[in-house]
Amino acid sequence: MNFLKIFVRNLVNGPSTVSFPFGPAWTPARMRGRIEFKLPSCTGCRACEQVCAPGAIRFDKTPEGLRFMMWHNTCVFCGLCEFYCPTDAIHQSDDWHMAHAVDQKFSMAIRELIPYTNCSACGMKTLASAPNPVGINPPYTPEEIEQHRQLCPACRKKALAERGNPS
Amino acid sequence: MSLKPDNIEALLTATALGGVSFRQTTDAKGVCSAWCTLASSSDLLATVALLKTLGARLSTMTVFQPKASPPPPAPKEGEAPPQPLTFFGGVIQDGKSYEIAYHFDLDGDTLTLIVHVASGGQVDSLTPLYRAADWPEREAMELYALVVRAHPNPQRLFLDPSIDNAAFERLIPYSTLTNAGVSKGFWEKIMATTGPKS
Amino acid sequence: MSENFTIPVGPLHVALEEPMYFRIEVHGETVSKVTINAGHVHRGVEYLITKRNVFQNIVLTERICSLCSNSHPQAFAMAIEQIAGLKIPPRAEYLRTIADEIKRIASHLFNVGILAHLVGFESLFMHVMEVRERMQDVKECTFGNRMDIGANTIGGVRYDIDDERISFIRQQLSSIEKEIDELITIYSTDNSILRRTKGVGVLSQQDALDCGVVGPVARAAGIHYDVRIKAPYAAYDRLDVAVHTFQDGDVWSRAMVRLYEARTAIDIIRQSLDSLPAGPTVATDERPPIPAGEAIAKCEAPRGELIYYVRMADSPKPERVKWRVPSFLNWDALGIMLDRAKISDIAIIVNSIDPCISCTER
Amino acid sequence: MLQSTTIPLAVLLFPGGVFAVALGLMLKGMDRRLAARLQGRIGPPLAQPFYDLVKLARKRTMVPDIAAEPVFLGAPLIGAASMLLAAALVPIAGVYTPDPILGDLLVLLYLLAVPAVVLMVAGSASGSPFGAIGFSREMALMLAYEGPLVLVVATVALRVGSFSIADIIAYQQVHGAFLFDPMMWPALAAFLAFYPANLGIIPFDIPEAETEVLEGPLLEYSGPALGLFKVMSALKAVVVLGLGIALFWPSAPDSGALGILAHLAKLIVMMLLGVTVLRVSMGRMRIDQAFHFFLKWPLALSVLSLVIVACA
Amino acid sequence: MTLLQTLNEKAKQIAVRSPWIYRINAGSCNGCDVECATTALIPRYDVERLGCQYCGSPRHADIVLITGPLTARIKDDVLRVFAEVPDPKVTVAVGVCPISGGIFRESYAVHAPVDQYLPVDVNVPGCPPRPQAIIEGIAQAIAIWRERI
Repeated sequence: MNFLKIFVRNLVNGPSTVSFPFGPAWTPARMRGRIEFKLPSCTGCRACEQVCAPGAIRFDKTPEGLRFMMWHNTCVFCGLCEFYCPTDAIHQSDDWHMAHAVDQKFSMAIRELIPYTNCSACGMKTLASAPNPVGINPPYTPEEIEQHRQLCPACRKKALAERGNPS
Repeated sequence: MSLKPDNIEALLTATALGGVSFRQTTDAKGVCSAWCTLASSSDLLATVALLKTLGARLSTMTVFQPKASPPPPAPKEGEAPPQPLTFFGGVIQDGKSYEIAYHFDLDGDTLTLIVHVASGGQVDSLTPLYRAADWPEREAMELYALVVRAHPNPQRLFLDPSIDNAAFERLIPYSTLTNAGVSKGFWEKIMATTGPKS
Repeated sequence: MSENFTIPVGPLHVALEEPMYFRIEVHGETVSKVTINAGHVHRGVEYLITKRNVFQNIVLTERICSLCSNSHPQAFAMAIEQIAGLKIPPRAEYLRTIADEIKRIASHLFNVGILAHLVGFESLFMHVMEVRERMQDVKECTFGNRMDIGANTIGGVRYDIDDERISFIRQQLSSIEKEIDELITIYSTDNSILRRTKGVGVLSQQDALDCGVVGPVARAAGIHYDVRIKAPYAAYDRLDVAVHTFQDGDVWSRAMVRLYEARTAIDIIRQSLDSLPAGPTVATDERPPIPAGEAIAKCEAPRGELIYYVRMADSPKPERVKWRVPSFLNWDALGIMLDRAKISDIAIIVNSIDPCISCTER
Repeated sequence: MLQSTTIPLAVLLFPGGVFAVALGLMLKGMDRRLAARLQGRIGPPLAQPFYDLVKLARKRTMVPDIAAEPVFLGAPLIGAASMLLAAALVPIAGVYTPDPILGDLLVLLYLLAVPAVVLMVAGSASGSPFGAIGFSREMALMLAYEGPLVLVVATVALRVGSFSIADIIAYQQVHGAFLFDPMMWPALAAFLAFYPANLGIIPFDIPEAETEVLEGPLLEYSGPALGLFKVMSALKAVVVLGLGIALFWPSAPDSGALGILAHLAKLIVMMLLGVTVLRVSMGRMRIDQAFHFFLKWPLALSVLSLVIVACA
Repeated sequence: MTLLQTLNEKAKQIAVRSPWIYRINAGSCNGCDVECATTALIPRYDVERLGCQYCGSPRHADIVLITGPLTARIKDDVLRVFAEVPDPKVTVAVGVCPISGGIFRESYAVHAPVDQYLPVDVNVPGCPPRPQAIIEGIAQAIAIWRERI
């Protein structure tokens, strides 16, 4: 009758039921929840698209620029996109409140556009994406990122060479 | 460290009369993996019987169709046309032949016994020797057009009746996904929906 | 009382966590014939895996089954690392061990809890699940998900633990340690459990060897085989791992093996935390190139030996990946265990092999 | 004493009818609540069985294609009606004595067998193999527990010298409750083993075991028909526990309101200690184990008690 | 008439406090199923205090939880069992597999999404969703159910 001990313990300690859904729910800081996308940091390298197993991330070239789309309803919350993103442009938040009525099914998505711009140095049409900081030391300052955003890949390379890159 | 017993290569060579190609590797933690390719698939039963006396446990079997070898350069005039590349044992690498690998466990170490069978060929069933071969062989038969000779219960294992036999032979060589249309439909609907950005 | 019936068990049966289908012919209350129909959870993962690159496949293999969701990507990553010649850093080896054992505790407790549920002992079931819930908290706090923990990546692990988290894990471990000790006493003395599990669903050692069963099912039948000892991986070669065997091969022995293993897992996690080396957690930050080659990797999933065979051609997508899950062999052995069982014991016997149908049918 | 004109009142309003249904649902609610507390949960509100009933009344009753429809739908009606009648046969000491026209202890015993029979009929009428297994289990279990029950009642009747419930109560009012009489303890013990089986609670809920035969006979029922079974089972708790009180523990104050309160208090104590704690602290037996258990203990105890009383 | 309406309204309010749950596994990896079981049966979440009860039979159910990507082999069984759930009922798709097929969508053996065969009312994305998210989904389902009962 070991079990009676447990009953007594349960009666003495009271129910262990949490107050949710009538009260707030505890969420751990590392909870892998809804994906968030930070357009200004995206370099358009498409690493996230390549590692996304369920095909929840999609890049399309459109006349206006590079379109980023992400559908929450097929995302498996694995976090590989965040793991392999070189600029932390894609990030997994701790938001898990995602239950929705079925008519919202297709609006559960992220749609962003990295627009085309004309290179501020040579005037060529180019994507206004963030520069890829991998292996660059010291890292780009926010001002430099804004500057590079307006450059085409060739002019970026030139600017980087002028900046000096010890690594 | 090496596979136990130490003379396993000699034993295998003595049993498989058609010839064997044997190699083994040991990882940093001392776990051994051995690969033994049989030249002739008719040596299979005798070899497996030998392994059984050594206390091997059949872990599973893998069937697949290795890719075809790249086409050889066109022969120069006067030369004989080049022989097509073959696997050890003479089966041609045409992308349709089967490579069948039987993975045995020898007290923690792994011995993989490989046979090659030409497209449309047959292979002996190991089920009479190892009960554990039953399901893998049935699975092999439904996923490939391979015939396992003398299998005691050659029925479907997992596939739904609505799916045709030899599913992998039909599906794997192509790069597209069978249900890719569903994904396409989804993205069209997502693009058509202008919901709140979230 | 002595009529003959044919009863369908499943595919959607409340006692079964997953869809499987048995056709059982019974004589009165006794089973006379069992026909196992498989394939309800066949999702064609072996096909999908050849259509995706190795990085996507880390996630795909994790979704083969959520109860062994750490073992699949771990074995897959080990095979890929062998092909690519990547050596994972020592810290990653220990972190892999920790993730593995945390999953093992949760999985074993779940199975043992379901056993109590099946014998109608709801209070015990709830108690076991409450204990398990503390392990779920560890998973959610450490990895960010309660089932698919996503600990592994090619070349190492994706998570790291700092001192604060280590002390949290230690604290949870000591709290469930007491509870598991108590559970071991309950399961070995409580009449409700004993009368339904002792001598039920027996698989003799000879049958176990013939069927090639693995994991707790084999160990409950007296077969001393554990991949962590026989073919060490991760950090198991540097840790003290106790293997528990029983001789009876019945449902009760299997439950006890699982409880003792959960207890041992606590020790293993503690040892790993004690000797956790500093250093990086992945061999390379970039996505490493994977050359052509083939490899076999084995690890001890909660249900037993899991073996992966990976063959890469010159492409980021594998040419062929084949894996054999522990339930695959154990499931076949059910035919022997269910022979002349009582109807009431069917669910209990099926549960005793901890059947992972989604693993088996892929 | 009550007049025969009050018989419809007794069946439909008090102590049967509305009163008994409400009482049964309340007891079930308390049972669920205490079980939850013992398991460390908050548990449902006390009125939950009542909510469930209202919900079931608003759902559709589906009749399986292969079921025999009149039998399938008739079974729950008969079951609930029989228990309604039985509830009017259970005395409340000092407050209510059933009219002999309605029946005596033997009629009550017959009525108590009706729910089990109804479940068997329902199980076989539903055409599901699980219903059929539930049928055979229900039958085996009934065979096992009816014998001890009859012997226990016979023991009490022999001691009192009458099968009339009124006499049994009157005897105990004078000589003291059998609960405190060591000579009657074997009979009491046999009764304590009987009622969990009759109420179908763990460890004897074998015919309806959810994880084995998916609730057996009730598997195919839905909506109002299922609701009737719930009513039947709630009433049965009132009847069986009430019978136990009448047989062993009828002592009560002689005035109306206090008598009812005492009866309620006893029912609640029996429900919580005898049903709730029992069902949450153990697992289910197998049918063969239960069968052997009944042949071994309750039967032996009830025979023993009969012998003791006969010799005394 | 007004009295009847009031009574009806009252009965509706009472009925909605007794949503019974039935889980259909349509070929899931069992992650969502384990989480459903956790949600439904363990003291920490205790959905019984919401009046929920886990049923063994589809005929007793009001809210159906579907998990898994609907494999070819299970499709007919799922549809049959779903039809056995008496009206009015509400369906909740738990996890991304029934909603979109998730990671298995493009396989030859999978018929996802589930909503092309059954009317789904609430989606709970997650892989698997945590128990709190499932409770949230059940709460939304109860709100829909209130309109139907």
